[in-house]
Amino acid sequence: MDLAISIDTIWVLFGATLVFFMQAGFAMVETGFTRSKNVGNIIMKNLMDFSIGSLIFWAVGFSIMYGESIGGFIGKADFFVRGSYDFGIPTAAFLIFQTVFAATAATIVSGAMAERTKFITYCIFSFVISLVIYPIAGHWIWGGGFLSELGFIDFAGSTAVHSVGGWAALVGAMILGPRIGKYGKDGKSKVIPGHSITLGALGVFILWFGWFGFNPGSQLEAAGLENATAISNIFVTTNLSAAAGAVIAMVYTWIKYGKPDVSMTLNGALAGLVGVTAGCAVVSPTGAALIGTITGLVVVASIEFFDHKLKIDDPVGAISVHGICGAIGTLLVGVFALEGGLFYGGGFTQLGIQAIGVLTVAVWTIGTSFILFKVLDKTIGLRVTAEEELEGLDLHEHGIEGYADFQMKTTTIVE
Amino acid sequence: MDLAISIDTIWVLFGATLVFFMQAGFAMVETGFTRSKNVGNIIMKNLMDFSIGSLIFWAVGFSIMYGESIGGFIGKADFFVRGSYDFGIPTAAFLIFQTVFAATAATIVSGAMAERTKFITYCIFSFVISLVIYPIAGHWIWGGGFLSELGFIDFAGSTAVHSVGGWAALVGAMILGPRIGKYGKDGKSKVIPGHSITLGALGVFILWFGWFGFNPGSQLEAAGLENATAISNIFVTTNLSAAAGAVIAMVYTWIKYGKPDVSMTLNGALAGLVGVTAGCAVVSPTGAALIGTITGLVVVASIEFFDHKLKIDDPVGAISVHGICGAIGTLLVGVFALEGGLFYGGGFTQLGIQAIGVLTVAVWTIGTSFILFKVLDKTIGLRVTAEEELEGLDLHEHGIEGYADFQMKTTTIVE
Amino acid sequence: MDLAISIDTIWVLFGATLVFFMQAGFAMVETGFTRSKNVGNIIMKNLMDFSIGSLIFWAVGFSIMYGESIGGFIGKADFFVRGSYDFGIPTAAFLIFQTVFAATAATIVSGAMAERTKFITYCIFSFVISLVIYPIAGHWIWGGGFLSELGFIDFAGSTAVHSVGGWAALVGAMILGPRIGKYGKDGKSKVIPGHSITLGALGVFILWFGWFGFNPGSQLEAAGLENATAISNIFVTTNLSAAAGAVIAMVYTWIKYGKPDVSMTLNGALAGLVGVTAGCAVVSPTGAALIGTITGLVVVASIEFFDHKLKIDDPVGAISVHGICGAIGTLLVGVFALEGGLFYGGGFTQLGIQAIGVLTVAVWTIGTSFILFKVLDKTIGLRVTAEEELEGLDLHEHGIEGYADFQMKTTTIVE
Amino acid sequence: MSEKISKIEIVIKGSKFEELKDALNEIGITGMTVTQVLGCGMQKGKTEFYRGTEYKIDLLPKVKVEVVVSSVPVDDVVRVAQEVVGTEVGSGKIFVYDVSEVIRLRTGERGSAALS
Amino acid sequence: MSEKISKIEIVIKGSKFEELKDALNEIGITGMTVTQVLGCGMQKGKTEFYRGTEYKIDLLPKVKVEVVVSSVPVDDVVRVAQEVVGTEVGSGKIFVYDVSEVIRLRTGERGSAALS
Amino acid sequence: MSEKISKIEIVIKGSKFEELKDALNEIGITGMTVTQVLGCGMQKGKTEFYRGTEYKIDLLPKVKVEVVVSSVPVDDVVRVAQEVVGTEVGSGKIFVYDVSEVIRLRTGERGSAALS
Ligand SMILES: Nc1ncnc2c1ncn2[C@@H]1O[C@H](COP(=O)(O)OP(=O)(O)O)[C@@H](O)[C@H]1O
Ligand SMILES: Nc1ncnc2c1ncn2[C@@H]1O[C@H](COP(=O)(O)OP(=O)(O)O)[C@@H](O)[C@H]1O
Ligand SMILES: Nc1ncnc2c1ncn2[C@@H]1O[C@H](COP(=O)(O)OP(=O)(O)O)[C@@H](O)[C@H]1O
Repeated sequence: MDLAISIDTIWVLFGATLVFFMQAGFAMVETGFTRSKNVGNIIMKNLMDFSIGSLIFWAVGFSIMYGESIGGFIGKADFFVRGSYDFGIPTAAFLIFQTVFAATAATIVSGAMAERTKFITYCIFSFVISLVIYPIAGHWIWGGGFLSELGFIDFAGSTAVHSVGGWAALVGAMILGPRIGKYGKDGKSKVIPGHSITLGALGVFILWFGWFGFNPGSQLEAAGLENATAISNIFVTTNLSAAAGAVIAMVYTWIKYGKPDVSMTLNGALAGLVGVTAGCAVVSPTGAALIGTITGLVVVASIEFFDHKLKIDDPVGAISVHGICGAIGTLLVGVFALEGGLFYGGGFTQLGIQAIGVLTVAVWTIGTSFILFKVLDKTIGLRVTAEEELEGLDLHEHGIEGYADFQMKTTTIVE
Repeated sequence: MDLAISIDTIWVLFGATLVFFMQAGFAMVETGFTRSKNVGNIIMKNLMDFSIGSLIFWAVGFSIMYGESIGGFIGKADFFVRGSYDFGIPTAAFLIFQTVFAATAATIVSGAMAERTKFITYCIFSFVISLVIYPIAGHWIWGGGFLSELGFIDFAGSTAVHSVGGWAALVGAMILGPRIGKYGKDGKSKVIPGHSITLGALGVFILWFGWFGFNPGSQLEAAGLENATAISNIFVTTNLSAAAGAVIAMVYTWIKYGKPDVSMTLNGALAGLVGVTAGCAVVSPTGAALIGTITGLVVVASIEFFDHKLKIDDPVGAISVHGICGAIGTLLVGVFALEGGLFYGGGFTQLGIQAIGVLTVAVWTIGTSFILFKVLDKTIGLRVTAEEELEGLDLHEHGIEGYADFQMKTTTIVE
Repeated sequence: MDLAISIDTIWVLFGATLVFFMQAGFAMVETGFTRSKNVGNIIMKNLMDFSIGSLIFWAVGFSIMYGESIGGFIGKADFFVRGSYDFGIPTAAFLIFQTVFAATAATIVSGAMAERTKFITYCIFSFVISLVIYPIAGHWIWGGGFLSELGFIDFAGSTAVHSVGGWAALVGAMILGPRIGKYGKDGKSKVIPGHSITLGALGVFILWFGWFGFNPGSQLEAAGLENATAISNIFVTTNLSAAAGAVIAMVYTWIKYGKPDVSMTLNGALAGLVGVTAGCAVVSPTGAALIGTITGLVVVASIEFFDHKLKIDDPVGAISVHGICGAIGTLLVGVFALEGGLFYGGGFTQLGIQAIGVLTVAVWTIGTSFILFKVLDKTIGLRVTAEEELEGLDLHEHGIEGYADFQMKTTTIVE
Repeated sequence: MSEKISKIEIVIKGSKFEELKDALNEIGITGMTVTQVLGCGMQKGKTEFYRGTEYKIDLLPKVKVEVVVSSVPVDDVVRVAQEVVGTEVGSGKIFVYDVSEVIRLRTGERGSAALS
Repeated sequence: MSEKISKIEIVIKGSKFEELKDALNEIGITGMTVTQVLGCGMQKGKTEFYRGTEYKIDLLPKVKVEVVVSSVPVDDVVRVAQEVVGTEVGSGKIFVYDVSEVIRLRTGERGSAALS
Repeated sequence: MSEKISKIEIVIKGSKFEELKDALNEIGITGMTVTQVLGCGMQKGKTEFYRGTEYKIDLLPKVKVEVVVSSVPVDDVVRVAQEVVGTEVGSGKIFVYDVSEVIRLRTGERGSAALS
């Protein structure tokens, strides 16, 4: 009996299960850090990201990503995964693992576009990202495309998943414009506090939990001492980077604003997780802690930059956490990789390759989502009306109240 | 060293752990979709379903289900599982897996009976369902009883677990009568909105997550290529059915009511999960997606039917999600089973067997719960007083407020 | 290929993942059962317990616990775990498993000290407990120290983890003093209700779920029939004890106060879990159910005793659940252990050894935390000002509101 | 402003609110402002236990309905409210105040014109 | 107490509150008490579906701003409020009441002195 | 209705409420209606940071206690309230209004009889 394949399969399915649960984490983070009048809408977007994504990735996306490479650019279409593949584990196991990853990329976007995007438009966007945008970039990196040929290292997807989500989020949030009331007449950024710190925090814990499937699961094997050691190391690097990200974000906000900021600290943990995702299998624990430290600092600065300087309204910090820290983390592989990293005497070669990968994917994602969002904007419209936004998307898009029994405050934008 | 048994055991324990967590999912769904004045009571019912259920299923229920069959109807009692069994895995692993399943059946009921049932009476009911109602039906299907002899296919329990819970829920909700204010003087159904869409949605994500233990875990083995392939396939079928259920429920409510309904869409995902549970191991991904589509439609129609036509008040839709979709899903095995299914040239034989199974279990469960609830109603009483119901079960049954710091609205029934 | 090590590693990593998630459970329990004005602060404490703990335990704590024993008292320091160890599984797997355990001990404390402790001071405390207090006691019990030499049985850490957390919580809560308003002018205890029963209950379900990693994971092996049987048995004992704890706490409060108390019943489940942790691998299912019954009763009595008699204000019952029930559970190993237990003809020897272990660890933890808290109190101060406490730590320590959209009640202390 | 304008403040149990609203509608009152309040009065609170500690709930959730009226006689409002709320202790109270001016913001109408 | 003291009660949509507060500040009003309320009036509610059942939302969330003034003429308040709220149905109303006494608790000051 | 009936509106910090309630009980006031409000006045708000952006909290949570009294002199209420609340800025205010009628719904009693 072939037990090695069983061990590998169990491992990948364990990973897939945890990564699936990240959907709950995203849903809680995104609702917790936005206003109560839009929670139902955000839930629906997350649910549809995953549901539509699961169906379309199975129907088409998967083969575009992992089908036989056409010129290193795109996989050959094989609708409904009917062909035969050899991924070392049963194709179905590989498919489900890839499905939950694809859905993660899509879900990232909803956070940055929260509280003002038309639901139907969002569903279409979500459909397209799972259909082509994500799978094609994924093909380059993991599907045998030109970036993998080049030696680009993105072990579990700082770029393939998080940056893709983050760049699409950037384009979406930019084209949408800020929420009403987010910037004063003088252009000064105002605070629109999230409605539940507890749910937001629960979401972060769930995401961290899910990351123990995301990163170690990406090893795709667990049989044999080497794999056992690898997945164990990935647990340690993943965890240390997250911990360092949280601690440094706390310290930094404490110094800068006088008090340790709760939601930034939570973002710091996520930044560490996103950052270490590319290199979790090739860096040392110390390298991981440094990656977490760097991304934990970057995320705070980046959130401020987008908010105060670029005036791009990203309610949950998705652009910074996933886009920026995903890119930084991928670059840092070129610095901290035990083999080939700048700090370990590997010179600039790997770093250069990493930069190429980060760039190409950024250009691709920004370009395609720009076109997509612009077309959607001009045709069915991207944004709800001012009245709908003010009264809440739950009421207007879905006819419900998220918290029917609670007396809500109707004014939550603060000077 | 026998590693195959380790792999199988790990797999089953992994499944059991996830299925246990479904209790949290049920608790969140049931509290989220009901009113804030009853959350403590619902929590207690869920906790007791699992706690009393765990003890009594160990003490008695397990052996009634899996003990040596007495005429195909009931297992021989073996108190506290002291006998020796051979399930391929350690008996304790099998016991815990079966325990969490048994508790699931019980928990389903509390949703339909929420907000008006006397706590003591509910505890007694919960005790009896785990003691005999569930184990005996379970014996027929999985314990070597007459339905398994017949070739009835209910792989992970659309009927054995969900329909049993759903039918008992039906009887309970019917005998209890609707919540005060649910139907106007003219008999028209009114809306009693749930108090937290976020917690309700979190519950659904937790349940979906748990289902990756429920269905693939039911394979009970993971060692060897065949098992590895089987559990992988089950992941895919389970996920596709849920995704299809959510999407179709959304589309359907969108068309019918003009807006995509959040809680119905969440129910659609659950309907897909319940529906595919019976056949997840024997249908193709396409079959699974179709099962999800069908149950996703059925669940919406069924919820309306029970609410508007039969005027049976089921606050969370448990009867439709678990009872009706469990039955439909079981029947659809006769249609979509790759071997023996109607659509795959198998004729009507399997479908007939499936119908017999669905029916027998329905009759058994409805009959026994009817007697049980009626006896309880006539003796200690099934329902709290009107005053208790109006002021909330939390205050009257448990002396607490669920949300002591929040200013609640005291009027949430809407015309 | 060495598959046994893969199986063991997967098992330990599965355990570590679940135990990590207990952080979310603690966060929900501790916020749910305290007031809404302090939720951000509690979240931060939990996050920092884990983040600071992860870093410092890796940097120093781990080697103090598992380094070569110096006189049975302390391990030899090996900063950043650079040495080579043989734990049967990859060192990284062992490290992450131990890390999540260490963080659990720290997190327990925050509950008892909630709603009034200065954040900076708490961070320092958390740092020190993960640096030395926990690792040294851990060394005695699990790291080859004198208690393990003696034959002290604490399989998964009723004493090593829970009591250590509980005793430190006791000292902290005592030195801090009660929350303003907790005791009337006549010294009578007043009620300060928790702000969310649903989140509190969700937390308990998450902890129970996590315990299926905590206890069975502590086997550290799963390969081979013997290990497979052992981990299966531990699932059953763990679950039965929790179930019995919940049921008995419910019955007891029902009889004593006239109504079944929700939060006490939830505490009862936790008491059962803590209690069985020491002996889960060496007692029978019946023994486990009895341990749950005993600790379920003890926890209620103990909470009352600390609250009414000692007037030590422990908002979530951490001292009783973890300290007292951890100790009782450890002692009960001497009674219920199938080999060596008093009830199984083993005489008083094991019970005596258990008592020595419980006592030494209590003295050590109480002593060191007393010194630590006193020093912190005299230097930077342990407690926030009265104004900060009244207006809430979220506002004063972090500048935020936990629930910005909700209209809160400003008076929740009830006579 | 010739006619007298009054504010009628009705404090009742939340569970009676729907019925009261319907009854008010029937006598021609369509404008109202509703506030969630906590009240104590003759109605006794309850003694409960939370985690083993006794406590008294004496502030009970109530709904305060404010109706500003001119043409509708105050006594009509009192009558329909009485019909709705029942006769147990804690059923509620009505307080009546004089209003010196009413303005509808969007039109600037004043007095009873602002109410119709 | 020589000068007349009035309470001005402004019921508006929550989304207009920030602007109103700023406008009131500009005419010298810094003290106010704000309550979350539900209101119905001329503004029509909506008909929605929840789980397939039709329902009407007729109580809409509003904010009630209470300002007690003496020196500031009531008409100024009315004016700035009108400027802020716009002219759709449901924009809101102002109710004015006489206040017979004001006391600042920490000083014991009474009348308009208690307001400044 | 011969005797004058007044409504006394007390706006204070939530943390003082329990004490105020006890003090009012001691002077014979057992009926009251309590509302959660937000207030601003002399008391300065705070400037905080949320996710790196500065903001001012100027609406602070307060409790509004409404007591309708006839026999109890208003000044007694003012006195006990003053004793309870302390003397920092933001301690709170009392507003007094005339009440033109009180009705206890369950009995139909009017005037001060409805209050006792
Ligand atoms: N003197 C009062 N001042 C203000 N509100 C009062 C007063 N007395 C009663 N209320 C309000 O009216 C509600 C009902 O009063 P209560 O005396 O309990 O019932 P009843 O009037 O039916 O005897 C109280 O909960 C409180 O909100
Ligand atoms: N007669 C009334 N008594 C008390 N409050 C009222 C009355 N009429 C209106 N209101 C309050 O004023 C709000 C706005 O009133 P509405 O009639 O909808 O708008 P408008 O005055 O612009 O026509 C309502 O939601 C309600 O809170
Ligand atoms: N002019 C006013 N109109 C209405 N409410 C007021 C007014 N001034 C103060 N308040 C209320 O009284 C509370 C306390 O007032 P504040 O001026 O801060 O304190 P103090 O009266 O002690 O100086 C405020 O928060 C507000 O709710």
